Amino acid sequence: MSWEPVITALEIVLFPGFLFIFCYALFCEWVDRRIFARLQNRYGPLYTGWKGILQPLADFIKLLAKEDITPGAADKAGFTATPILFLTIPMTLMFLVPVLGPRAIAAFEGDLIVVFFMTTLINLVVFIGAWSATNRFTVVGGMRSALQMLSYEIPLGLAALGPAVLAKTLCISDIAQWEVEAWKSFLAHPTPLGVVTAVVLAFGFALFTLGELAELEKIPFDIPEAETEIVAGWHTEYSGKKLALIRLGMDVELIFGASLMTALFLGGPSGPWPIPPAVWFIVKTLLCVVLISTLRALFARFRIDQVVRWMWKYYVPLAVVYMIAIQALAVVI
Amino acid sequence: MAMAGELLRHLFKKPVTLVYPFEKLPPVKKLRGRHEWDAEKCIGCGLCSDVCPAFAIELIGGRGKAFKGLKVYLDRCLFCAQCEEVCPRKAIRLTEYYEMAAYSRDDLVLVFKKEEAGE
Amino acid sequence: MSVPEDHLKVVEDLKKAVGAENVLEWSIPRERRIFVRVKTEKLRDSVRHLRDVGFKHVSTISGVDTGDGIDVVYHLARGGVSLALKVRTDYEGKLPTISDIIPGAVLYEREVHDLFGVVFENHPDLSRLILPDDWPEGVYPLLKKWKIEDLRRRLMGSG
Amino acid sequence: MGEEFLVPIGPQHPALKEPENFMLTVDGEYVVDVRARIGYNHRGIEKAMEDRTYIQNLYIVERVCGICSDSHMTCYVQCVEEAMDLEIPERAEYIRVIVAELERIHSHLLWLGVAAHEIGFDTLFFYIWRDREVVMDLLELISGNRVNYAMPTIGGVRRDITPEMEKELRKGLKILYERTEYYKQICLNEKTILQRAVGVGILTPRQAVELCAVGPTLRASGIKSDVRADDPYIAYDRIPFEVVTYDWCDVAARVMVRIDEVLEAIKMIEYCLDHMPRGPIRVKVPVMMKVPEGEVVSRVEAPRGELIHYLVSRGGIKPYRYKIRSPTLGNIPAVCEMLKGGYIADVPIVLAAIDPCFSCTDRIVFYDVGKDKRWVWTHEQLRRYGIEFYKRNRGEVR
Repeated sequence: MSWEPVITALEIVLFPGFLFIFCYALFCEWVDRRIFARLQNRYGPLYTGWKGILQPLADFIKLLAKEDITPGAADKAGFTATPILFLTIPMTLMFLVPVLGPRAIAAFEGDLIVVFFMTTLINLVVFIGAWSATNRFTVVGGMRSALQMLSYEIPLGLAALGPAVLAKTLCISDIAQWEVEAWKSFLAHPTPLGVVTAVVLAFGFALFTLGELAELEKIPFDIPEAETEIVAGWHTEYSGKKLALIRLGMDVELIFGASLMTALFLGGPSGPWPIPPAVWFIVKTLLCVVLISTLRALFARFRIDQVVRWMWKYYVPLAVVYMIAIQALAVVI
Repeated sequence: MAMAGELLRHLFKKPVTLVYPFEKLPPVKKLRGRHEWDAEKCIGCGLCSDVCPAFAIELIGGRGKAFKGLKVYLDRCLFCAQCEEVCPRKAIRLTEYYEMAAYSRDDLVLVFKKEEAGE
Repeated sequence: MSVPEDHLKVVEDLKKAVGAENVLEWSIPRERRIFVRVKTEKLRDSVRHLRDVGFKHVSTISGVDTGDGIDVVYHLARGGVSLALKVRTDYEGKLPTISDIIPGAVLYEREVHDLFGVVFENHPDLSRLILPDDWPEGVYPLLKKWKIEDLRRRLMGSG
Repeated sequence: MGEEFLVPIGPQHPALKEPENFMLTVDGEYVVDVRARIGYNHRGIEKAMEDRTYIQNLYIVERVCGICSDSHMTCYVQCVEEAMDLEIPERAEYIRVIVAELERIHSHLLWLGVAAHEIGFDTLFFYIWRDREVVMDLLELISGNRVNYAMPTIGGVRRDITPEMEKELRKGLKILYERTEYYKQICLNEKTILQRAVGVGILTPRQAVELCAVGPTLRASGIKSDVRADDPYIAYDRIPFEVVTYDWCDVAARVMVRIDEVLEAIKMIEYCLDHMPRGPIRVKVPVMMKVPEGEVVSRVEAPRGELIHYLVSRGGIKPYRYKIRSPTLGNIPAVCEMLKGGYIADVPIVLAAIDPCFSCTDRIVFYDVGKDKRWVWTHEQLRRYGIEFYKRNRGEVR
């Protein structure tokens, strides 16, 4: 009998599968809240567990126990499906990024395209959920979410395609792998071309981070759920278990965003030998989470029209310039 | 980005927030907190009850001879200290004790009783 | 205390504008304070005249239940000078609106309507401003005839 | 879309710290029309005041508003003192100015933090509120309370400023001055703030005058109007200060007016400390005092603008009629005008820019006067009432 299927099953369920994603998402929420609080000269979660580390879990459990209200005028199917899809989509995507070793559990050629497709789907789900709740605030929030997606989706895709073009593959695991190889050869024989490539990729990383901020609806792009304007935006009407799923979904999206940044630009879970790849993965993604929470402490919120205008005026052209540079590099290499 | 420097400087500083039930600031002098009453000094004139804007002070028994003590409803009290100000004998006084949270309004009634002589 | 010249002039000008017989009483208790009572019919004329001489700012409109009617007091201001223009109306009486002369008076008129029941004619929107929507009709809480106990009984029922 | 789409802002809404309702008619992201509805916080203070003595009213009037409590109290004692023809000691006047200006600093900093929060800049919000604690501590030190200071009383002030307090005050003011200067720089340099504030919520000077706007809202439209300068009360005629005006007419101007006013207030307090006369701080008045017949109008420049109180006395120990008009009510017509034609996203910051304080604005309904009865609704009763209410109104309430 082969142990292969058993190990795969364990990987899917325990590590780096569902259990790990669940725990790590909550952990990252805690890190995010702590860092955000410290930047603002306050404590953040403090009492639940060691320095409040269990606070996100406690919030999750508390929400599960709360009354779950579906508005009378809401479209039941859409309203119920949204939180489930909102959590499961990023969770599925987590299987496409390498965590435990050089290859992800479900890696295949072209999974980068699937990732784009699915992240767009998340926005669609948000829009449907917002629309089916029929609340004025959710409708406005849903529309804002869709509008915002139109402005950041293309440059975000371009930024992610950069390393893919250089690595000549559309598999996330392979891109990460290529990056590691490239770094190794660069360190062995430094060339001017290598420096240029690194600079261009660093620029791509900046573009991608900006896009991720918008994707994750973090300040300054938290427009679809701008608290002071439209209450909680598209998830205003959600409560109880559904809200718990949505919040968990957001956390999973956060770590998915961070691990995508890691895989595409930071070489995935690889690192110098004595430390296992899983640890490297955690270190790198945590760095990305810290980066995101620092950035969101630095800005005021944009207005939706400003975002659309600003994105098309600066962000898209920058992404195009970046893509041209990448193409040139690809030809030279 | 204008605040970047300020933020990073504070990242490794101790937060200013106090972890309240465990850390406390000392109350300032002459804070207006819970009442205190001196049975010896009180003459039962009832002025404190008259000036109270929230009707939070009740006389037990009545004025003068019939006076048995005071009832102070902390849930209604505004902590303006007008009672302390008008008291001719300085018998009622606001202390610096400020932690008065309670689960029920009934726990927020202070009863000051004059002890009968000889008891 | 001597009365400043320009304060006297304000009153004199008002007398000229609306007719001396229509200015029922006036007083200048101290610097920067003027109290004038005019006839109800001359309210709009007086306000228009005062606005033209610089009293463009309505500080507020107060009602006072005098026991035999309602005094409506328009507090107008020109810089530091505060002028109280008083008119008399009956209970549930009517007054012309001044919100077309000074648009800032809209909410104050609604407030007086809510609390005293004075109807301002031609006011754009006299709906409830301060009292709740289910407040009983005809109960104007700031009238002296409504004691607090009565109001409570009326609103909370017997319990 | 063309259809009317109503978005309620309030009575419960995260942008409003107090319950009020603004019904917006929107077209896409644009606001077409606004209707305001206030009164959710009506407590019956004017009615209650007719039932209480002048000394009791002192503390009732202070509770009109938590933030500008001292302004209301100053206005009230002025009213009563003028009616009684009472002269107060000069030192008391200076102390009243100091407390009033400290309150202005605290109110403006609080507002600045809230404004930062409204545009989603929580970091700035936390930093400003942290530094606002300095002024709160100073007020607590002087008066013995953080919020309702109860400093002015009929005939003077209740507590003196001792030399130790003066030392603390100077120290605190120095910190505040530096920090406020820093925030001024932030507000002038941070792009994301400017984008949300410049050109937003325009109120032309003409509109501002017509709609009777007051305070910083009016001054941000370039109109020099300040009760402290125009109609000087307490010691303001002896203290040099500048009336801050900006003529940008937008939210950014309202921010700058308030920041500059904080700086101005700090200078004024320092001037007061330098020039404070010695002497008594109050004259004694009887507890059950009688006020002669008459009527008095008293005006004060509260942090939010002109505050006007009107007292009608018919002799006796209780006022016959007492009218309070707080600055926010004066600014509501103006804010409705500002909102029209703007974006939904700008509603919170524009609303916040007048520094609304609705509990000042609403004042009247059922205050418990009965000495014997205490109205307590248990949680159970409240729940039952809620259920019954919804049963009765099913169909109407969604």
